[in-house]
Amino acid sequence: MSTELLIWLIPLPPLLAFFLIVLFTNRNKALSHSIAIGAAFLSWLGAMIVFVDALAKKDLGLNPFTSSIPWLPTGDTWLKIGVLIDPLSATVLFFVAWIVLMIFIYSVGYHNFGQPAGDHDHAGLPPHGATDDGHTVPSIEPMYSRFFAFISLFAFGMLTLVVSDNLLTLFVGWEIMGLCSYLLIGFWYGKESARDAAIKAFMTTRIGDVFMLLGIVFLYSVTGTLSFREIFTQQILHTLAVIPSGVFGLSAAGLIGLLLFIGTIGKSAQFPLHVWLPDAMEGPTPVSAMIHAATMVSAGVYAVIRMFPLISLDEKTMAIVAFIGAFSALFAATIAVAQNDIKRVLAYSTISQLGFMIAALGIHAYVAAAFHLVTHAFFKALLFLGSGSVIHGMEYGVLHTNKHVDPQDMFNMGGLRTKMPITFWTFLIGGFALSGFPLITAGFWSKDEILAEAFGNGHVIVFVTLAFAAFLTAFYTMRQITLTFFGEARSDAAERAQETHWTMTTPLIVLSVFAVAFGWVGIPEDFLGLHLSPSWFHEFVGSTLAARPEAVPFNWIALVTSLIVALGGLGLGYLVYRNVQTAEQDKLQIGVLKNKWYFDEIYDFLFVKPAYWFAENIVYKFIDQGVINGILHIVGPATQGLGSFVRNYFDLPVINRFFGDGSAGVTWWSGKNLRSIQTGRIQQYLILSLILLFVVGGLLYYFLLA
Amino acid sequence: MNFVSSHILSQILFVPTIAAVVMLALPSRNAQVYRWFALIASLVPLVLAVILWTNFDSNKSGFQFEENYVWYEAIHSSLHLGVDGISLPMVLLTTLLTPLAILASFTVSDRVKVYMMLFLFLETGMLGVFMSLDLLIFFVFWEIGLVPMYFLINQWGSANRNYASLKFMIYTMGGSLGLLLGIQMLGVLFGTYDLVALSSRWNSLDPGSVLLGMPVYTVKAIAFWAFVIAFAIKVPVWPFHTWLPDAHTEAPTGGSMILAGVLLKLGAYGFLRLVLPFYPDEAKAFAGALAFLAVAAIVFGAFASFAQSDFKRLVAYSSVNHMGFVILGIAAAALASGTTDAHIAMNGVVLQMFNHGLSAAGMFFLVGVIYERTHTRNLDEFGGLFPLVPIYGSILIFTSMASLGLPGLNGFVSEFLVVRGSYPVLTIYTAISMLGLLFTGAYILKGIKSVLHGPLNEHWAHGEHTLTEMNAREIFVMIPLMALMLAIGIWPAWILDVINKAVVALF
Amino acid sequence: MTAEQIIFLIVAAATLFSGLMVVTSRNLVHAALWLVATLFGVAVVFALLNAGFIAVVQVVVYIGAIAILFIFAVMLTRKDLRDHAPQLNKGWWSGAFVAVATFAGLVFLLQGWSGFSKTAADIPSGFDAVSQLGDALTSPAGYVLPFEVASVLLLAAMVGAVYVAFTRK
Amino acid sequence: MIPLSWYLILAAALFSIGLFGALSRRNAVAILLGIELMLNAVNINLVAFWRYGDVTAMAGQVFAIIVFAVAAAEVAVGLALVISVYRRRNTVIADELDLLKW
Repeated sequence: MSTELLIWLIPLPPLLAFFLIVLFTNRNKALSHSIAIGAAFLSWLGAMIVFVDALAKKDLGLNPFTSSIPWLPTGDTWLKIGVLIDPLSATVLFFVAWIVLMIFIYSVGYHNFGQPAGDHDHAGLPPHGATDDGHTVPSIEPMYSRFFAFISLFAFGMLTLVVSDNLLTLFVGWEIMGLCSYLLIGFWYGKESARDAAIKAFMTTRIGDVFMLLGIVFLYSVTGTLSFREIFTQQILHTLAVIPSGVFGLSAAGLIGLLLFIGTIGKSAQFPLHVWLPDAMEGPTPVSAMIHAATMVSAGVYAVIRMFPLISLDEKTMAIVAFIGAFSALFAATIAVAQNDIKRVLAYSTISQLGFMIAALGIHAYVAAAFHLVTHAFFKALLFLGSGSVIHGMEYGVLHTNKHVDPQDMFNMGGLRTKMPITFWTFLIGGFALSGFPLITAGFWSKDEILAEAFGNGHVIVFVTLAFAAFLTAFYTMRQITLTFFGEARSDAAERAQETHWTMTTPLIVLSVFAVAFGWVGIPEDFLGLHLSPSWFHEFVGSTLAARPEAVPFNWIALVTSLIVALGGLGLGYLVYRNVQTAEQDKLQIGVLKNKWYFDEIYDFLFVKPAYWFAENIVYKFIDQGVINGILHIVGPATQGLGSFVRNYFDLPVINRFFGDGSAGVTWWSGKNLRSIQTGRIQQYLILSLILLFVVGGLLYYFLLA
Repeated sequence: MNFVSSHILSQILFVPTIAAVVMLALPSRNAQVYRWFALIASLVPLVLAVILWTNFDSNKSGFQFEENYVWYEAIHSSLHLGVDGISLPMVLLTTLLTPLAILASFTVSDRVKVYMMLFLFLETGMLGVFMSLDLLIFFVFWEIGLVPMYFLINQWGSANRNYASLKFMIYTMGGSLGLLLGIQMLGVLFGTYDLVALSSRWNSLDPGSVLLGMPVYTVKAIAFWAFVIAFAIKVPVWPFHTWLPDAHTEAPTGGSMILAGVLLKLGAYGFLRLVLPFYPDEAKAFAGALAFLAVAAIVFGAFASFAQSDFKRLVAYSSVNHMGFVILGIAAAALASGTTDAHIAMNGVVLQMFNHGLSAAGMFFLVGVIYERTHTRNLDEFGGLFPLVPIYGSILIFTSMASLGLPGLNGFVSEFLVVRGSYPVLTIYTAISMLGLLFTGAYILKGIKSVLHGPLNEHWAHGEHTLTEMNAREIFVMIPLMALMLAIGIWPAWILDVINKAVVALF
Repeated sequence: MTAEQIIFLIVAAATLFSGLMVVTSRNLVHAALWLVATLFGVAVVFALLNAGFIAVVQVVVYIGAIAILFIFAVMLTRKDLRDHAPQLNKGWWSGAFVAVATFAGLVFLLQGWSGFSKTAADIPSGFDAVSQLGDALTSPAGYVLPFEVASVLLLAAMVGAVYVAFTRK
Repeated sequence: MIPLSWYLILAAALFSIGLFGALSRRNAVAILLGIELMLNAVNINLVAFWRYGDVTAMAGQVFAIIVFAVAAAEVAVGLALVISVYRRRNTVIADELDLLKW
């Protein structure tokens, strides 16, 4: 099998699994998850083979694996779709395949496979536990099969997006993921909060999507193609760069880039479309991991990286990109320090880390952004799965103690270090990676590279902003770890928490290996002034671009800053939260941070409520019912009025009364009077007719003969 | 077989009528007999249409399977039938949706015989519009379609049916007055009603000459608007759309399916078949106005849909929204005629017509399914029904997503093509229409949320009101629709290729 | 005044008198009998007109058949023939007026006619009125068709009379 | 010789008498009697015109014969009707047989 054909096949097993589960096996839970995991494994296998092939191929950047077929007839030409594996997509495919497989396996344990069905569980609500031997134990998710169907479709969307060689199929995968995130966030649709969060997620990302669609359409109109390789030729890029778009003084490339970037803002939850992501935590934890780490939000950044040659043509757009990224990085980090929900902290941390990548792209740090994308995917998946494991352990405790406490609130945790050792150690690795713990963790290398690029290329404001964001990152990460795992248990549930099933811990271990080791492939060549071998990652991914980016020279200030913010943040976090017992003791529970700078409320006031009002009152009640139907309803009575005028003043008096009733009246009157001579007596008739005969005869005689 | 293949169009056209007449003579008192008879009778045209599709040679330009019978010799009108790449998908759509609507109407128990006969007559009327190549015949079928629909709404509709049916009838009839006048004018001027003959002679008129005492361009402009208003009401284009929510909401389920699925396409088809070929210059001149109305339909349709609390009305307004894209594409094609942009927009238009036929029919049917069980359409009275009716829920989500334009399903392809075609020529309008696309999502999600998600309304979970799952018949109605949605979404070329070749030749 | 004229006047007076009795007598049987007398007078008039065959037919058919038929009919409806009831209806005066007017009108019309007072030519010798009548009635050049029609009429009348008067059991 | 006018006046008088009977008698049978008188008056005329015209033209006599036939038919049907009416309505008074009105 050729590599190209294999690439075509990579996304298909999950799609097949989706249909199989939905149509046939959704009653059989074991079969369903076997199919889903089997499909994920096939995709993983295919992805690994392709990845190895990609590594083996020389000059992959110049001669990527590619294959396309005509899909849509457009006048005299066809719009082609196809697959493309170049160094960038090979790398992304690598981590996506790994994380997807891990998440699939993890989901088996997370949804309590093998446990009895719950006593009072309903489809659409999280399982409440089942009674077993007098104890309450976790119960299996009622919609277990459906969950695997959805995440299979999700995986299909992501894999499609990654292997696409054009913006159209990328957009297809993008939107399919949007649907799946909607379905998965609203997985426990019985909860009001879940269903609202699902709609919020879908609608917010859709705002970005419609802009992105416009961008795609614009690009397609100008260039006549959507294929990356055809767009990224010198000639077309040059054309795009010189055509003015007529908006904000941007070039066509700038406007297209901006429109596409707005799509990314929605998908990657960047400011100002970030509001959906924290609410998306209503979904089951593997979903959070899927959304935040492996797939959707990464897809947003991936799209920008993919379109980098286009976007980077216009400096204005790049400035916007850099600003949005840097601002989101800092802004989300400030919110994250005040959150108590273990998953929400991670959610804001994700926004912040994606902001790092976006900012890196905005300052032309292509490779650094891609590197951080990969490492972040691994350690954030690890953290989410870890937090899921913590929550699961807490839920176990809650069920056993029968005292209901919020299993996601970090102030109910504490001391889980000993209760859940595997989770603890892997979470610690993930957390350190997120904080950029020097040298050993992957996060350090990638984040350091972004900071170095920012500093080295003279983007001081971006550098300072990101450095401060990195400091906050380390701080809230340590706060989270401290509150969760160190100290004493703050609730009975935490006291009784238990390490989770092997299906959940195994993915944690696998991912923690990557969270550490993947950083090593991107160690800069002249780190610390040593002359190491060239950074493999830089060489490999950088070759995607026509002009391979130069690595920034090593810089001590950047390194030191990076070290200070990471270690300082971690240390400070531990020191501050080491003895904190309750939420009241937390000095950072400031209203404005806790309430996310009131963005939900502002948006609600500015957009959501007016939209409802506009739809309901202006469009429907005023325009449709009032004006248009009003006019129609005037036409009706007006016609009726005309009709009744004619009827009352012409028809009735003239036609009816005079002509109609008049002639009828005359006839009736004469009939009434004449009828008296109709006696029925034959002799009278005879007499009458004879008299008439005489009269007529007499007249005839008189006039004719005489 | 020779007769079948040489007269295939007239067979497709008249088999339903013949069946209806035969039905009149059926002596049975058993409603089931009529249901099955009507279903089987309506499957015959479907089979023939599939044969038609397979025998259609998309590489030939012009009309195929032409048949010509003198109808009214004194005024040179003949029953001239033929299909090309634009009408063929419409014929397929009509013949597909009619059996499904009949199957969906199996629960109708009131005067089944008449009901089914009306459906069969309706099918002939609709097919006649798509097939006829003679303006007078076109108009005759155009009006024939109205009558059965009027009775379906008026006799089998829900509470407000009198108002709705009257509005539907008067509005459409009012619009077609201008159409009739325009057709008569053409017929009188050229002594023929034949479409093929007319279009060449009409367009070769010297623009400086004088017709009926007026300059040609004035005559053309008047006739253009007469045609446009008739079709615009049918489509319906904002602000002529307010009959639609009433009619759709009050019609019985099968009627709504046909109304949204096919009848609206008659208007759009009129634009494609008559307005653009006959008035290219006028269409170009007034494309801006048309685009404005289209965008208004898209945006206001979406908003109005979002504002509904009646499920069926919500879906009805979504038709306004979706048909707005059809008009936008037509405006773009008019403005850019002859270019690739126009071809792409036109591809999108025809495909969007087909797609909307599938998804709107599906949505109306699904609304009907739940209405039959709960006897309410008020969104506030549902809630959390997903666990009670998982199959229904999945199908509803699937169909909603197709309607919303999710990539991978049919709606996306056509909307993408329309937007792509319009963007270069109507940039601002297209950009504004994105707002409508956004709110498409909003109202679709509102519908799903109110029906399927959220806290379960216990009323439907227990006792006599217990909601029952879709039965096999109902699922069977949806299967062909969903299969086509998926097929077009994944591999649109099979249908678009046919459309594309016709469009390139025509516009 | 010739004897013929005297005979005519006597016969005419008798005929008219008995005709008056027909329409005025209270008893219908009497009226029927007066009718016989009138018919007989008419037969004599026929004879005076040299129409012997017609006179005989008049006696045989009218007196022998029709008058007797009347007497039967009167007897069958005997119940209402009580003598005390008025035999003329309330509007009899108008009937009388019409009758008189008719007579006056006829006389008025006739006396203005040129042939009113003409006299008869002699019957040519050897003229056989009966054989001439027979020829006329049976020859295709003559009156065979009216004759046959008359016979059909009689048949129809007979069937009709039987049908109408037939009593269903 | 008797002038034609005598016969004609006799016929006219007899006709008028018959007419009076037909118009004024209450009894249906009596009406029929009046009609017979009128028919006889006609016959007198027919025969008189034959005699005073061309005697070789037999039309007068032929028509007299036919009038006999018609009279016979009329009497037969008329009396049958009278009897039939009498059976059903138990009357032969013409004034009471007034069905022939609106």
